[in-house]
Order: sequence, then C-alpha cells, then structure tokens
Amino acid sequence: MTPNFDFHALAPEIILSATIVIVLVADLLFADRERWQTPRIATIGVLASLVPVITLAIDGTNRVMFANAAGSGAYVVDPYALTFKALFLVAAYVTLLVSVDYIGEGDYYQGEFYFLLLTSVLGMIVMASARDLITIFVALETISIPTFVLAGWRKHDPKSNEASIKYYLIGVLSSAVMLYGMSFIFGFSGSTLLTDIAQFASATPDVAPLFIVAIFLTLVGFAFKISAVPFHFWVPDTYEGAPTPVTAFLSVSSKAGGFVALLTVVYVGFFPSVNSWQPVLWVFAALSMIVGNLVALRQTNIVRMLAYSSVAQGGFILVPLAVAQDGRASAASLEAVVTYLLIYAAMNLGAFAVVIAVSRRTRSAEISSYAGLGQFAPVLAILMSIFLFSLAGIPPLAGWYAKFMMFRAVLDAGTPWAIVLGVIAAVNSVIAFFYYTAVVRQMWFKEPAIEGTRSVEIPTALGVAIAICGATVVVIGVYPQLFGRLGELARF
Amino acid sequence: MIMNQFLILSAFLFCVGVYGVLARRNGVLVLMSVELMLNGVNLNLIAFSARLHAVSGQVFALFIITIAAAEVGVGLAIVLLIYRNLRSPDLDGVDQLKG
Amino acid sequence: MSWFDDWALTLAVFLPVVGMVILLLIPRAEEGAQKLVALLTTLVTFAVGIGILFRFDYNRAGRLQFGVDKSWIDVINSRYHMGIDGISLPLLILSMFITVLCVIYSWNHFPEPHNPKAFLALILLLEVGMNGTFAAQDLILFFVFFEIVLLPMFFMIGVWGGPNREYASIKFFLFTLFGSALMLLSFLALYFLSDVHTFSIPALSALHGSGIVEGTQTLVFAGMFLGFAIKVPMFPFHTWLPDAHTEAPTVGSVLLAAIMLKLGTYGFIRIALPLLPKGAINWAPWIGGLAVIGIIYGAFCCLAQTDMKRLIAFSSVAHMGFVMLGIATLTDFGINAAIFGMVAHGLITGMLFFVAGSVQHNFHTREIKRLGGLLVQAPKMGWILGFCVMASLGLPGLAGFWGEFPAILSAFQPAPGLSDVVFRVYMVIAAIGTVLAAGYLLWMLQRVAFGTPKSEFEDADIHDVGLAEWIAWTPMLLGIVILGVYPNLLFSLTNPAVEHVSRVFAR
Amino acid sequence: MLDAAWIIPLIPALSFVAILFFGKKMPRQGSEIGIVAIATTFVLSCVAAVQWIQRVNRYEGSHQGLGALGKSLMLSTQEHGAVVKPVVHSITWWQNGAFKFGIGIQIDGLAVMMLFVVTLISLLVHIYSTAYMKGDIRFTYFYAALSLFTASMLILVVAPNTLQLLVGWELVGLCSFMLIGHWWEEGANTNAALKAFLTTRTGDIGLMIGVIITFFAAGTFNIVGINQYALSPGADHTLMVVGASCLLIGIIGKSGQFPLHTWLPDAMAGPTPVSALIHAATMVVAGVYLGARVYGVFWSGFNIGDGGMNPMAVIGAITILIGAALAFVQDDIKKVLAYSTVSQLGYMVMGLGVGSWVGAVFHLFTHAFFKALLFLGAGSVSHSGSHHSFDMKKDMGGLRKYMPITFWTFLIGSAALAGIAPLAGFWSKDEILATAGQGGFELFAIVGLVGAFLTAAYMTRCVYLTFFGEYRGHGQPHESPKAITVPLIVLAVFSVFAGLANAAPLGLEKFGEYVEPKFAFPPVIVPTFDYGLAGASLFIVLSAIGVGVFLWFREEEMHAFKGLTKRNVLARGGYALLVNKYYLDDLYEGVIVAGIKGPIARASYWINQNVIDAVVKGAGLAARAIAGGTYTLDQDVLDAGYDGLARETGASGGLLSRVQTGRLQWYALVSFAAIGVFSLALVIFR
Repeated sequence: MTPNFDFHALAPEIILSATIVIVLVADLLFADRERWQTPRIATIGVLASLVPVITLAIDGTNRVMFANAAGSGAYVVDPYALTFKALFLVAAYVTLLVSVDYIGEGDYYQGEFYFLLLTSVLGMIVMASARDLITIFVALETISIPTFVLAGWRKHDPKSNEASIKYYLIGVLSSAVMLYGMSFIFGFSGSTLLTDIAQFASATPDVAPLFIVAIFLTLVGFAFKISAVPFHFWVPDTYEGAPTPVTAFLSVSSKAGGFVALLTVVYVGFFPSVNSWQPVLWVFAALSMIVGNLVALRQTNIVRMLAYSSVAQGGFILVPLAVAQDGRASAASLEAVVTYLLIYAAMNLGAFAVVIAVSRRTRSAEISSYAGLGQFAPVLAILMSIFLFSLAGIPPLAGWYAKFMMFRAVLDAGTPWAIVLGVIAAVNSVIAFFYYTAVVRQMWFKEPAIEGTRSVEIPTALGVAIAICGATVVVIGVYPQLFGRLGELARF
Repeated sequence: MIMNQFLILSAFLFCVGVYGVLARRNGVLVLMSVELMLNGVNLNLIAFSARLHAVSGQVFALFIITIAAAEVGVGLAIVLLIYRNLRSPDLDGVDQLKG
Repeated sequence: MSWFDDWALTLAVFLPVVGMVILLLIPRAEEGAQKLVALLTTLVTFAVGIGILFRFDYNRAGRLQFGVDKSWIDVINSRYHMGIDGISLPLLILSMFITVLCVIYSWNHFPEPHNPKAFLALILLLEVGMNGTFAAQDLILFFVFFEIVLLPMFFMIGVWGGPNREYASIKFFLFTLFGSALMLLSFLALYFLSDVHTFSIPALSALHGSGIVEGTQTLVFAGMFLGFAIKVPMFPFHTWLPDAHTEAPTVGSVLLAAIMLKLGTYGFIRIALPLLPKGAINWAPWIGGLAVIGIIYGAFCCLAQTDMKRLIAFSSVAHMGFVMLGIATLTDFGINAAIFGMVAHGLITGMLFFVAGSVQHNFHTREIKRLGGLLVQAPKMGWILGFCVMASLGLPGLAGFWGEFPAILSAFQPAPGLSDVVFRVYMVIAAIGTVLAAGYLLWMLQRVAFGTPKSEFEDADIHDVGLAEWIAWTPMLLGIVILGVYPNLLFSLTNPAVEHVSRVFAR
Repeated sequence: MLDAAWIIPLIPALSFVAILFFGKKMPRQGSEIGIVAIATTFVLSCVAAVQWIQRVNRYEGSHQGLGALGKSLMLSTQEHGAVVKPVVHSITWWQNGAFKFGIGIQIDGLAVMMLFVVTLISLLVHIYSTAYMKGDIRFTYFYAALSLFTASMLILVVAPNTLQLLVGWELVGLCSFMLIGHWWEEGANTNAALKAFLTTRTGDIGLMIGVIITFFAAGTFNIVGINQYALSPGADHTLMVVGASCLLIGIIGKSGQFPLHTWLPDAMAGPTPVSALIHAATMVVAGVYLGARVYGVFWSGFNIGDGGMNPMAVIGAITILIGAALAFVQDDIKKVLAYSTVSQLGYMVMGLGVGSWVGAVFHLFTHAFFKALLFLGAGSVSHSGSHHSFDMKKDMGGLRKYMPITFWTFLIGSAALAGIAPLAGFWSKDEILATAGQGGFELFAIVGLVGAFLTAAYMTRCVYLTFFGEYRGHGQPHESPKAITVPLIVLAVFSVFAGLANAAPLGLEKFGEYVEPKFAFPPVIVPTFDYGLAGASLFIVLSAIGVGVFLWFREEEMHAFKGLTKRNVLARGGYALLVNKYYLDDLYEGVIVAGIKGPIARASYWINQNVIDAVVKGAGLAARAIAGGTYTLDQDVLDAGYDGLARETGASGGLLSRVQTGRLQWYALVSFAAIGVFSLALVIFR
C-alpha cells in the first residue's frame, strides 16, 4: 500500500501550511513597525488556499487517498469536504478581518496570534477530509491546541488565564475519554478506517454493549467540541474570558470543526449502529436547547449570553442528526446540519463582530451598555438586530431557513421521538427569542447610558467583516437556494 | 493472548487518571493525571493491535504520545501563567468566571 | 398589458422595499424628503393595486389571477408562487389602501421619539409583509411573509409605544412566534403527508387533504389553528392584543387592527380549511365555541375598560369572534361574511384607533373617566367617533353590519357534518353579543363625546380634525359607507372564490 | 308612482346629506331643505296612495263579487289569479353563496298607508319644529336627523324583504338615539338615549334570530314568500313557533311592550317634536308594522285562528293595562302621553294577537294622528305656556284661557284617544275589540274595555291638570305661533275624521278594502259591527270621564287651598271611596278602578321603576359587574398565567445557571458523572 499523494487535492492544506510557516518566519524577520504586514500575509494565504478549493469543486471528481482495498480511504476530497473547507476558510478570513485591529491595538504581541489561528484552521480543513479515527484525532487536536493558547492570549489578565485553563483541561479530558472510546472501537472492528467500522457495525447486528459505550465515549469528545450539554461548562467561562475575536473563532470555526467530525463519524462510521448514537444525540440536542436557552435568559454579559446561545444553537444543529436514522430523514438531516452550520457561521460571526465594534466604543460587554445604540450607532444597531433576529430564526433573515431545514428533517423522520424533539425545538426557538431581543430592546427602546452621541468608529477590516456577514444573512434569508445547493451537494 | 488483563489494567490507569483529575488541586498534578488516562488508552491500543495483528493501533498510539506531549507543553505553560498571576498553582483559585 | 399581469404582484409586494431602501439613504435631517418618498412609495404601490383592480377578471374571481410561479428554493420544492383571487384581492387592496392613509396620518403625528425615517421605513417593511401574505400561494412563502410582519411591528410598539411598550412588544412577538413555529411544523407535516410533496397552496387545496387520514388531519390542523388563532386572536390566546394595541403608536394600532389581525383569519380561509377539510370539520365546533366565547368575553372585558384604546382593542377580540364564527360554519355564507367582516373591521376599527390616537394627541390621556364633551371641544372628531361607534356596533347601512349579521345568519345552518344545535346555540350567543357591543361602544361614546368637558381640559388647546387627518380619514369613512350601502361590491367579489373553499364541505 | 316608489325614501335621504353639508350655510339653517323634501315625499306618497286605490278598484271592478268576498277568502282566491298583488321591485343588493338578496320596494295598501302617515306627520313635525326648535344650538343637526329618520322609516316601510326591514329598523333606532340625546350635554338625556338604544337592541336579538329562522324556513327574505310559506300547509310548525316568538321579542323591544317598555318614557328626554314623530306616531309602531307585514308567521306560529290565548295577545293585553295604570301617576305631561302610547301600542299588538289585522293597523293609523297631536300640543304648552317645563302640577293649570287653539286641539286629541264616538280612536279600538270578541278572544275584549276606561280617566286628569284650574307656573303664558298651531289644527282634523275610513255602521269600510292584503294573507275574520259592544265601550269611556271630572275637578274645588301633597293624599282617599261606591256592584271595572285608588297604581309604578326598570338597569349593572369579573379573570388569571409561565421560564434559567459554579473540577465531575450515567443507560436500555 503505497500512499498516493494527489497534490491538487492537498493543495489547500499545502498552501495553508506554507502560509503558516511564512507567517511564523516573517514575524521573526519584520521590524516592529512592519508587523502590520503579518495579518496581510495570513489573509492572502487563506484566500489563496480557497483557490484550489474552488478548482477542486469545479473539477468535481471525488479524490480518495490512503485507500484500502475496497477503495475507501482515510483522506477524501469530495463535495462534502470541499463545502466545509470553503466554510472554514471563509470563516477564517472573516475572523482575521475581525481580529486584525483588535490584536493590532492591544498590548499583546501579534505574530503568533496569526500563526496559531491559521494552524487551527489547518486542523479544520484536514478534519473536513478525514475519514479515519487517527486522522480525525490529529485534526481535532490541531484545531484545539492552538485555541487553548489563543484563549489565554491576554497573558496578564487572570480571566483570560482562567478561560484558557478551563478550556484546556476540559478539552484534554474529553479527548482522553474520546481516545479511550476509540481504542475500544479499534479493538472491536480492527480498523481505524470509518468505512471498516461501518462494515463491522452493520455486519454485527447484536453488538456488545461495550461497543455501544465505546461509540458513546467517542462522541463525548466531539460533544465537548460542539459544546453540547452536559459538556458545555467550559463554554461560557472561556468565551467570556478569551479575547472576543478568539471567542468568535471558537464559537464558529472550532465548533463547526467539531460538527464536521461528528457528522463524519456518525454518517460514515457509526451509522448502522443506530442504538448507540441516536439516543445519545437526542438527549444532547434536547438538553443543549433547554439548558442553553434557559440559562441564556439570565445573562447580563453579552458574550456570555452569546456563549449560552451558541450552546443552544448547537442543540438546534444536533436535532436533525438525532433523528437521522428515522424514516427517510438521513439525507435531509445531513443537508439540514450542513445548511445550519453555514448559516450559523455567518450570523454568529456577525454578532461577535458587532460586539467587538461596540466594545471599542463602550469598553464593556454588559448588555446594558448597549442602551441607545440605535441612536448613536444606528447602522451597527441595525446589523446587530439583523444578526440577533437571524439567530432567533425570524424570516426573512437566514436563520429561518436553517431552522426550517431542521424542522423539515424532523418531520421527514416522522417518528414520535422526532416529533417530540421538534416540539422541544419549536418551544425553545420561542424562548430564545426572548434573550436575543433583550439586546435589541436595549439598543432601540432605551436611552443611551453614556454621554455624548459620538458615533462608533469602525475600522475598515471590521466593517468589511460585518458587511460580509450581514449580506450573507440577508441574501440567504431571501434566497436560500444559494445555500440550498451547498447543503444538497454536501453528501457522502 | 490474554486480553482481559490488559484491558483491566488500562481501565484502572484510566480511572486513576480520572480520580486524579477530580481530586487533585494542584494544576501540575492534574496534568499528570491526564497523562495517566492517555497512557491507559495507549495500553489498550497496543494490546488490541497485537491481538488483531493490525498495525494501525500502534500508529495511533504513537500519534497519541506525540500529541500528548504537545498538549502537556501547552498545559504547563497555562498553569505557569496562572501561577504567575495568582501566585498559586491550585485550580480552586480559578473561579472568577461563573454563572 | 400582459407585462403588467406578470409583474403586478411582485411590484405590489416589493415596491415598498425599494422605497424603504431609498428612504434609508436619505440623511436623517431631511424629514420632508423622507415623508415624500414614503408617501410616493405607498401611492405608487396603491396605484399598482388600482391597476390590479382594473385588470382583474371579475368573471373569474374564483380563479387565481396575476399568477407568478418562479423557482425559489428548489431544494425544498418551495416556489415563488404568487396569485390572487376574490378572497385575497379585497384584503390586498385594503392593505395598500390603509398603508397610504397611515403614511398621510403620520405626516404631523410622529410619536416620540420622532425619527420619521425609521418609522416610515418600518411602515413600508410592514406593507411588504402584509401584501406578500395576501398574495403568496406557497406555504413557505406565506410563512416568510407572515413572519416579516412581526419585526416592524415589534419595533413600532417597542420604540414609539406607550409607557409599557417593552412588555407589550415582547409579548406580541412571543405569542405570534410561538404560534407560527407550530404552524411551520404543520406546513412541513402537510408537505410530507401529501403525496405530491409540494408547498403550493393551489395544488394542495386541489387535493382537499385526500390521502391524509382524519386523525392526522386533526392533529396537523391543531398546529395551524394555534398559529392562526394567536394571530386572529381568538380567546384564550388574545392576551397579547390589548397590550399591543394599548401601547402601540396610533398608526401601529391601526395597521395591527386593520390588516395584521386579518392575516390569521385569512390563513384559516386560504390554508387551513381547504387543505385539511376533515381536520376543519373536527375543529369547527371548537373554533365556533371559542369564537362566541370571544364575542361575549371580549364584550365584557370592554365594559370593564377605563382606557379608550384598550377598550377598542378588546372590541377587536369580540369582532374577530364574529369573523371566526362565520369561518367555523364552513359554509360559503359564513366565509363570505367572514371576509366582509375582516374588511369592515379593518376600516372601522382602524378608524376608531385613528380617532383614539387623535384624542390622545390632544388630551394626552386616554382615560375615559377624564374625557368628556369631545363634541363640544372638537365636534368633528366627536361626530366621527360617533359614526365609527355606530359602524362598529353593526348598524345596518354601514359596513360592520354585513360582517356581523350574515355571520350570525350562517350559524343557523352550518356545513353538513356539523351539529345544527350547537351552532344555533352559538348563533343566539353571538346575537346577544351584538347587544353587548352596542352597550360598551355607546357607553364609551357617551362618556367620551357627550356631556361637557372636564374642568382640567376646559382651557386646553384642542385641535379639531386637521388637514392630514381629513385626507387620511375621509377615504376610510367613505369606504365604511359605500360598503355598507352596497355590500355586493365585496360579496360578489369574494363569493366565487369562497365557493371553491366551501365546496368541499357542502358534500 | 307605485313602480317608482323607491324615490320616496331617496328624497329625504338626499335631503339628509344636503342638510349635513350645506345646512349651516342656508338662510334658515337647513330647515327649508328638510321641509321641501318632506313636502315632496308627502305629495308623492299621496299620489302613490291614490294610484294604489285605483289599482285595487281596477281589480275589484273586473272581479266584482270576489272583491266583496275577498277579505275572508284571500287564500282561496289565489287560484283565480286575480287578486291584487303588491307591487314588488328589487335589485340585487348582495349575494352570498347561492343566495341573492335584494333591495327594493313592496308597495301595497299597508305600505301606502304607512307612507302617507309617516310623510304627513313628518311634514307637520318639520313645520312645527321651525318654531319649536328656534334658536336651538343644533338646529341644523336636528333637521338633518329628522330627514335621516324619515328616510330610514320609509326604507322600513317599503321593504320587500325582512332584511331591508331590519336595516330600516336599526336605522330608525339610530335616529331615535341621536334625537333622544339631542341635548347631549345633560347626562340624563344621554342615559335615556343609551337606554332606548340598548333596550330596543335587546329586542333586536329576537328580530335578528326571527329573521334568520324565517329565512331558513322559507328559503327567502321576501315578505311575500315568507307569508306564503308560513300559510302553506307544509310549513314547519316548530320553526314557525320559534320564529314568531323571536319576532315577537323584536316587536316587544321596538314597540315598547311589556316588559321592555321602560325605555319609552325615558325617551321623552328628546325634543317634543321628536317624541311626537318617533316615539308616538311612527318608529314605535314599527314593531306593529312588522307584525302586520309578516302576519302569516304569527298566524301560523301562534295559531291565531284558533282563538283562546297566545303570547302576542297576552303581551299586548298586559301592556294595555300596565301602560294605562302608570299613566295615572305621572306629573310630567309627556310621560302621561308616553305611557299612554305604551298602552295604545298594547292595543295594536293585542289586536294582531287576536286576529284583528285590520283593527290593529287601523288603530296604528288613527293613533298616529291623535297621539302626534297630543304630543305636539304638549310641546306647544311647554313652549308657550309653561316655560319649557312639562310638569303639569308645578307649571301648568288653567291654560285654556291663554292658549285656546292648543286647548281645543288637545281636547279633541284626548277625546279621540279616549275613544269617544265618532272620533278616530273610537272606530279603531272598536274594531279590535269586536274582532277579539268574535274571534274567540273574549277575555282580551274585556281587557280592552278596561283599558278604555283607564285611558279616558287618565286623559281627563291630564287635560284637567293642564288646562283647568289656576295657572301655577311663573311665566307669561300665551298662544303659540302659527307654525305650531297649524299642524295642531291639521292633526285635529285628522283625529276627528280619520276614523271614518273604516266606520262600518256608516257603510264606510274603505280602509279594510284598500289596506288589507289580498295575497298571501291568512283568513282573518271580519267582525260585524257590534252595537252592544260599541255602546258599552262608549258608555265606559263616558263614565270614566265622568268619574275623572268628578274626582279631579271637584277635588280641585275642595282642596284648592291646601298643599299639593296633602291634597293628593286626601284626594286619593276620597275618590277611592267614591269610585268604589259607584261601581261596586256594577261592572268588572270596579275592581280595577278600586285599584286606581293609589296603592295599586303606585305599587305598579314602584314595581315598574324598581323591578322592571331595575331589571333593565340591573342587567346593565350586572353586565358591568360581570365585565369587571371577566376582565379580572382575563388579567389576573389568563394573562397572569402567561406572564407566570414566562417568569418561571426565566427562574428555571436562574436555577440552571447555579450549576455553572465557575469551579473547574466541579465541571469535570459533572461531565464524568454524565458520562457514567449515559454509559449505564446505554448498557441497560440497549
């Protein structure tokens, strides 16, 4: 078995890796006043790696590497992988835009920031192609480890330290648990290749309980990443303590990375062993929605509120997955998750971008500091409202379509358990509305708390980031067909 | 080949690790407990690999060892930061963020 | 003119968006330009409406006209499918019409915190949703428009509303959102249950729910029922309405009462009934029951009010009860009456809210106790109030009667399969409701308009009906009279379309 | 004109619009528009009447014999196909489902008669008001409302279907509301207006449901169709009974029948011309008109042809008695007349109930003249004699010297009302009583006689208190201007001669001949003129007047110097004794006259004010109380429930957020615990 390297297929990873090296070296070489070049290199690198993604998509052939005899490989480039690679790269681009002024103006050294960020992104685009437990593990750790450091970026701030250690320790623990589970899966199936595991699972209808537990333990690792309840504890604390751009990155890219892994292992690996993962995911979904939403109701800090919101949103994204094996839902579920992730990325990044923009002016993340934003920064307030309403799922903003696809999958499944989950989701989307509008109400219904009506200055990069997210949310909301195709394409 | 002894040992290692993580207050000791858990995993993988004559288990274990090293490196750095800021390596002190 | 036929509905729905964008580009200081743009936009939209009125083929009022069927979201088989028939046309025109008048009324009545730009933009956005809902022929499209309406109204109440505005706006939004979430679930269920896998309303209504067993229909209907009933609002889901109305600025109340409540009843007629006939038959007695409870209950709540606007708000609960009673009979008679009732209620209650708004504008209070002698201080306004009260209590010769009486009439003989006895009891209760309606409305009129002004307002500077108000109100008043004198204008329009709906139940 | 009769309601309607928009700018503030318009309609109505008479004559001329027999054989003549059918024209007003509903005209004898009455009295009231309402703050508005009322009433009159009738019915109610509340600055007036509107509207529930039932029974709103159906052998009797009962409720509300009569006296808060036009001559008889219009329903529903008892007759009879009894204890001249109206409306309803269609309608006809006359007379008195007061005891007395025309016309009106032959009231009342006596309703004939006695007595009292004795007011009484006296004289002429339209012993039965429908009409009996009954009734009336004169006139002489209250008490004691003595062993009436001695009258008044009216008021108060309760329920239970739900949701969030302690190892513990629980569950529930 000689590894065949398809360089076209690996081009995005290669370009990104090169960029990472260049960023690292450049940071060493540049004089202090030239350091602003570093983010520019990073940005160019990210956009450059998008090019092969596009050419691959145009090319359209499925490329399989490190394949076994049956032709299924450990590393695959297919529409599914490409869709997510594109998502990760675009999200990374937006994150870079969001970060550049935040990092540039802060007291902390900047070169490594981009190095770490890009490394994490590299992990993600590897994850999109990974079809093997080892690759998935490596990708997952490549995603995580840089973000542990990023979360503690503000070295002298105890809160940032706390964010980092919590994220780190829970992360490491959950990957230990995941690995423990994976070791048993390997023990049962004799392979780390997901297709082999699927074969084993479908060939062994009456599988040992230990195998089921092993699958569950594996899922725990991803549950941590996607911040599913009850493995979400790190989320609010870390999101609050970490620098806001990092939080944005964690809540979108890192989370999407976890979801990609989960989708891959579930659809490619564990799909036949329905008893093992479906109930678990059902409970994760229900708990995430309920706990995330209810606790979010009590938050006074906007980042913390968005953290719980992202827990709840994670629950919504899990819903289709939790019913994927029922009825005819499997295709619709995958489509729903992919669509939801794409839309979620746009609206959540947008919301965090606005938070960053506003905190430049107010120096606060308290929701009450948003009072009267509609008066002194109407454009920001409008955009923030758009993002929040989209998160709440109000048409004609993209969020509605995401929720719609979720409900569609639920009803396509049609089983009583699916319907129950659907109703839980429906009720929760109403509860969610309450805390999203808490911010909206502050912005529009209240008088400004701070003196003066000087408007908020938005740096160009941040402005572009917000504009991209805003445009995406509105356009997809009005014409969802654009993402509809992506969701449909992203099949295994 | 006798499988159960390996599995029981690895489970024991794993559980000790879990206990350590939960019970130890010192950040460094917690990190070491995590290492114990990972070693339990490695033991499992190698045992299975040997039994099934599948090499990928050993490859997996190698990856784990490597990445664990990186992880612990980062972890120690973070604990060090905490020690600097709080003058204590105890994890009990890090509870500013809650609710 | 086929160009117009193809584009009319798209223009009718999306012209306000264009206007809104232009409006948003005008600097904040240029208030005159903003008002002008808003007015022009609504007028042009209304002109499209007039065009539709002229081009509409009244001999084929039962069929969909001005149809547009373009691809929209292929992934889920949802299409940009628009079209209107005799049921939608009057409501669509009403919506365009009222919006114009609201913009005119706003001319010098911007509530605090002023900001005409935002206010007018929201009105325009609202019009998009309202027009779209009445024109949509695809369930998902309908849902989207149905929801679009929420946001502007939420802001209108929340920003320009009264003292308790936050509570009211949130409540309004949460209630409707809850309903529409379940409604969406029902739409989806319908999609998967029907063999054709489509969201097209005409296609689904041609099926008459065939292939879906009765129990399932009843369940799915329940979801839709919640969605629409909250919007109507029917007892016991009405509690958002008084708060929303009381706190909303005048124009908001008018739009809410005149158009937005109709979205729910329209949904029943357009979607719930034809798509799920068996479910409808099972639910009809309950709907009828809740409707008459609403009539009596709303009336009693009105009698207890001390706030003029709140009283009118509760009167909406009662009036919509008549509409729902008409719908619940599942007969062409009742549904025609319901549509008439919708339009009439739109004009009349809209007017009442306008007057209440002007009263508040002048007296800075809506407390009925503190008011009195409006006829002395502002005789024209007083007479208009009296006129609207008479129209609202269902005086024949004015529009209100033709929604109320035929609805009661239809309850005597509901569709086959429904219990005559039950509906006849409803009929009697509803008839009693007309007396209560007269009671609370006249009592309000007596306390507000009659008598002499209270001492605190004796020297108040009261402006009688001004130019903007005349321009905004006269068409509505004329509408009330014209529809009242010659109801066939509307009945002949809706009848053929309604027969399509009711035919299923007539068997 | 018969085919174009739709013009008749249209003219006053246009006049209403014209006055509304241009009235204020006219030299006489719009009154001239109203007068010209109504005069035109009056002329047109007369033309229509003449043409109708010619039409009937034409038919009867070609079918001699049948016409004479006709009245009792209406149905049987149908197959001859030669009866006079009403002129019906209608256009589609609205359509709903398979039904088309028309608006139009149905002109027949009844309609023509009503057109004549309404337009004539309306015209006189218009003229009268130019003087009476002179200088009123809302003079123009008053005329606009009068025009609107006339238009509405005419719409009601010419209605070919029950729906249009209902429309007119509600519109006249609106005008009544507007005019009762004409001086709306006063709380009492607006209360009266509200009460009138709401009480009649309560009755309208019955009307509405009755209309609905007859519609579904007959499949049409057309009056002819409904009558045809009701009289056809295949009619659903249950529906007819329920329908007739419901319609009767409508009549009770509109025509001031017991127990919904209490609004009518209160309605006197409006200007007097309005009372004359609306609350005496026209609007309040709309109920009777309805009864006469869809008589087939009542005939078949209440089995009127079988005699005995039926709700309609009973209601009418009760109303006669309570109305008359209450008229005794009023000090307000308009209230006397109002209760008298109630009582007379009772005659009409009873007349319909006992099968005396012609009698009831004829009474409606004559009553319109003399009661309008009386009201206008009372208005004249208050205008020129008593300084705008209506209190007979405080501000009137002895006015005959000052205002002779008013006095004489009032006297004629009273005599006509009392039923002194050969004035109008005598003939019409007699027709009803005769039919009752001969149609198997003897008891009701007796009630009618009792009512006649009471009527004569209270009118004597009224005339006495107003025109005789000493002037007790504080102004300078003088005769009213011509605009007031001329209408009085005109009406007096009609009060004298209108009865001759159907005076059987004189060979004049034209009224029945021209007014009574020949088509789709039940076989009512035609009473033969009963000289005994007529004589008895005349005797009763005269004796009542005698008693009245004796009581009040004598009493005045004897107690002229004593205080009012004391005089009353003594008087009551005194004449009660006398009356008892005089009648004790004579006629039935003795019992009732004994009742007049005070206790019963007062008791009935007390009951009226404190029980029946209290029920009406109580219904209002109860509604308000229930309203309060409902609203409390709404806010404190339903709404609070929703709010509570929201609050609890928030609180549960707070509870859950406590798990987020911030302590790292606690998080790890919870996570591991969860892993343990999940694993166990998976193994157990595999």
